[in-house]
Amino acid sequence: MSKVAIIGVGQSSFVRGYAGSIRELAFEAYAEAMSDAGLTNDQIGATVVCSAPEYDKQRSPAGVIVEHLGLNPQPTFYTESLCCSSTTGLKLAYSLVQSGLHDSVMVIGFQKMSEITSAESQERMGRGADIQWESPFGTMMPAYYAMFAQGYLDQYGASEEDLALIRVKAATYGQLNERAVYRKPVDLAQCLAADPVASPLKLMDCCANADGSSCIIVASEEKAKQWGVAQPVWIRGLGSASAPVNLALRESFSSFAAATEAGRQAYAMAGIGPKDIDVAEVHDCFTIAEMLAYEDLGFAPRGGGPELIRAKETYKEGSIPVNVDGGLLSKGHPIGATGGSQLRTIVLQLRGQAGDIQVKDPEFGLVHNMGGVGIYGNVVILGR
Amino acid sequence: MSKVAIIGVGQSSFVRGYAGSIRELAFEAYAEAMSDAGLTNDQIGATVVCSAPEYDKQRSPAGVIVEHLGLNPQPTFYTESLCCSSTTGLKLAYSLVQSGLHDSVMVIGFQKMSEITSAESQERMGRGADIQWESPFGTMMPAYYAMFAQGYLDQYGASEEDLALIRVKAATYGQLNERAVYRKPVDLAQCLAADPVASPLKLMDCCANADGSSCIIVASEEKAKQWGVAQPVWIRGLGSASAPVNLALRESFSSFAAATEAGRQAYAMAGIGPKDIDVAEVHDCFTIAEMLAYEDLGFAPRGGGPELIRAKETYKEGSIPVNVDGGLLSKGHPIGATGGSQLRTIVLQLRGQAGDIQVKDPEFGLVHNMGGVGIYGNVVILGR
Amino acid sequence: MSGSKKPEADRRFAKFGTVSFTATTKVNDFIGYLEEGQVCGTKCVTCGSVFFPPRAQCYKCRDKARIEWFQVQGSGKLATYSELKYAPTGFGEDLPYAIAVLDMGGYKLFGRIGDVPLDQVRVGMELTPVAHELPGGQINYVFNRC
Amino acid sequence: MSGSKKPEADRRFAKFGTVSFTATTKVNDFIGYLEEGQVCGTKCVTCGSVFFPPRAQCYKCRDKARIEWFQVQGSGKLATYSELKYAPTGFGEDLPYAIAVLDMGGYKLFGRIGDVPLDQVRVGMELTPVAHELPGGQINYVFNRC
Ligand SMILES: [Zn+2]
Ligand SMILES: [Zn+2]
Repeated sequence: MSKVAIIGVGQSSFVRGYAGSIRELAFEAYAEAMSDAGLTNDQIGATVVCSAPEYDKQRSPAGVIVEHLGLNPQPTFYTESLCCSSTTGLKLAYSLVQSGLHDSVMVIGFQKMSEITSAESQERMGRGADIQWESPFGTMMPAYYAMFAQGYLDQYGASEEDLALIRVKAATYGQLNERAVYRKPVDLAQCLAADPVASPLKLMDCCANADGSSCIIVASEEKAKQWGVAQPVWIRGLGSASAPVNLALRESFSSFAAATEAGRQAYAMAGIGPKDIDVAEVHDCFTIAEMLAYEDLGFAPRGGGPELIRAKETYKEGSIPVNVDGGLLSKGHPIGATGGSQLRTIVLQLRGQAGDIQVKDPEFGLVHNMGGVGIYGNVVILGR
Repeated sequence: MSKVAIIGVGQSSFVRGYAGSIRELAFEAYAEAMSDAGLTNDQIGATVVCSAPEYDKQRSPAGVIVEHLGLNPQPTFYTESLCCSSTTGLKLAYSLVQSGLHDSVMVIGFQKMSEITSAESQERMGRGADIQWESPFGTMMPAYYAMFAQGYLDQYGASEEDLALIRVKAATYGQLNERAVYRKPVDLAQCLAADPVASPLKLMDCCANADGSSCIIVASEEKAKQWGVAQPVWIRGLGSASAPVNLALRESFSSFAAATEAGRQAYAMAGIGPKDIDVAEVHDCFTIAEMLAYEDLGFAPRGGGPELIRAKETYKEGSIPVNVDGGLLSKGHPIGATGGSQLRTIVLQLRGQAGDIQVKDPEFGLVHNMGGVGIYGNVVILGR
Repeated sequence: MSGSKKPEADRRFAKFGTVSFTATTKVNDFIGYLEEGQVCGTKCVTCGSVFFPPRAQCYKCRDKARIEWFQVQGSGKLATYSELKYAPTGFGEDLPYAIAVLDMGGYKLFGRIGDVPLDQVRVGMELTPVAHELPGGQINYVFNRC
Repeated sequence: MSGSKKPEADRRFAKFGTVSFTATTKVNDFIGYLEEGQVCGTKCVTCGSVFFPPRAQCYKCRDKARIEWFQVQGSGKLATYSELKYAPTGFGEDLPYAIAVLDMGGYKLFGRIGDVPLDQVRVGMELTPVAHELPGGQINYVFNRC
């Protein structure tokens, strides 16, 4: 089977209240990725546009975005899987190339959460759960993740301090990331003293909303060579899985089955294991989410996550650096753009272009991106 | 290159005000397609869920639907391209199979337009255009298609009666379709005397909203054989294209560039031409849309569409039977389900299972499905 | 058990919860039973599957399914919970409250903690699901001490 | 031409049309010009592309783009139109009205018919785009007789 490469990456700054429209926001990531890849529009065979649509006034946003980017008449495929929309987009892009339908595909992720009012946003958040059987009880995203935090702490005797250590690490690297929305230092005492949001999670356990865009360009091996791409990064493993929306139908409240299954698939396709991963981006919308990822991905055994962060093994100098770009906790979480931002970080790492946060000579990198509260799970393994 | 088959098809009745939730509506098409294919859930590798999301209260509907259908932990890919979402889903399903990522993929299309109030629906319709540069002028879908009707009639000297003939044909066959929402006979006088909606289109030129679901199961050639599928229908050609949303950026108001380009791609992939098509389903959300399709697909030369319908060549006994299941004009148009319903009709025709509307011994069938006012165009060619 | 079904105009589900988001479903009888004080799930007699939340359709049996209602009885173990300090739109008056999952053995319920003071809630405690009337004619179920 | 730009709080686009659906854009100066009676598009000086509707970004030149405003002048030919008998929410008071596309040669405008009686509108007729004040401080442009 021939290989599929990532040949260009781009990302806007992640900000509060972007002063432009969604098409203008998408342009920022597009422009960077196109320059990175050294392409012109006629070399793009199709686009996959990714977002969570309820944050836009614009219906069917793919249309206005590809119009603005000059990407007509190429077909566009819009996809949504909540917070992991753009890694879902990557899998679709891979399949469109690997199937022979298109030589190259651009994955555009974006979210302008400030497009709607904060009250409208709150209302939509309530409808992210099962609207028939969960939302009527008054649910919200932090409380869902908090139920996994409660389940996890209870099962393994871990502490709120263990979760806080993850935020401290995120802030360590967020300070270095010029495109992050939150760049202040954060210490342990500050995390533990923060206002409660949904027990046991506090303000510092939660990432911020942000507006942002990301862009990833993939191409066939043949085109990557033909176009003289200097440092193609190869898609080595792809895994994705789903779990029931309603928590009443879940088996565990201390792990995500969809992440575990997606990881298993991605490792199998790549023919490697967790120990082969040199750098990872995991979905840390809340501190507990990163803790679960350590174990779901096999970086630590079940219950071993707290020891991993206490020993600083997921810092840049550790055995498995995780979210050394600051993670969603620092960067912010513009839903549709998030997965693409994670992919970009790993691509830059594998190319040796990650600057201050460059890990030493990585061969394999991993992206773990979740939609909803473990409803959708995507794991991507990239290699040089 | 190995082939990809459609091995199961299903559709709910298309109705006004479905008395159930979206997950229950989706179940109806799912159950029929699964029985048709003779499969159990463990044989489904992934799902593609298709709809226009602004008609639901439920965010990220794929999650609750696959939960209800028992299709966890398989991955699910949600896609939207307005009224052609489920043929976009078919192309993605083809690529997921052809790429080797999945052996079989289920495409579930649905729309429950009655989920929201009529006022809410109206408001959303206004946001289907370019919300920055078009919607503020007070746009709506019939008026957009009416602008193409005006452009077409003016360019070719065709008449409103020519358009009405298309509705009369639709009603001829809609009476035979037990799953159609509109089953009354319609004559020419009735069409011409109908209340104006947006000049030159009148009430009878427009399809009705409806709630409905569709389901298409695709599989690799290998699996289709291994599972003993009696009459696989093969995906022979796939074409898709986009056009600018804003009409200010279109070249023509008497054709759809995205449909023409999608048709060209599909014919090229299948290695056949318009004359080889034995039966077609085209996107007739308005009578003018079917007229444009005749020409965009090459069934008639430019300006030759009126002659085709006047001569009844698109009736069941004609040279190129089009929409002999009643089309959207009779069936109704549950946005996300529409393309899947068209595909089902062609699959039944190619299997010889189309009953009253069976055309004689068809070898190739075509589906033409458009999103928005020519924004997205998909053409699919199926063969025995 | 059985219940009346009015496909055209049955919007009973609009009564479910502090704020209801959807009204039309084939399991509206759930509300009928809840109003009689019963928290009910469904089972498929054909294959033995037990459904909570209740379903009117069975993906294992499809057109061969035979769906019946059953009453949730006895107590379960609290699997997890969270106490909210902020609430989504429309739920502000309910604060403070906790959402939770109760494990009944063969199935689980997603719902709210009822009469347990929030500082006494513990994972693993035994609770019982009971129908609970809300202001404005709304209704849900909560998990109370046995 | 140039215009002031206030990235943080510039919501001028909320004034565009009978009902505006989006307020934040990098081409808010369009509204400033419209209020001065000018219908303006943009062009990219680097590659010569002309944009109507106006754009602040050029996909051909990306970071090398140099965008300037220009005033739409003269008349164009009516490419197509439709008279609405029903209107979307918020536009009912405007009925009857017609939406239309005007072809200016190098570019087109999507907008509304202005001072032409609707029964006299014909494809191919010459019309001129002009700024048009609406009730409530809103503004758009319409196509008037030359
Ligand atoms: Zn059963
Ligand atoms: Zn330029």
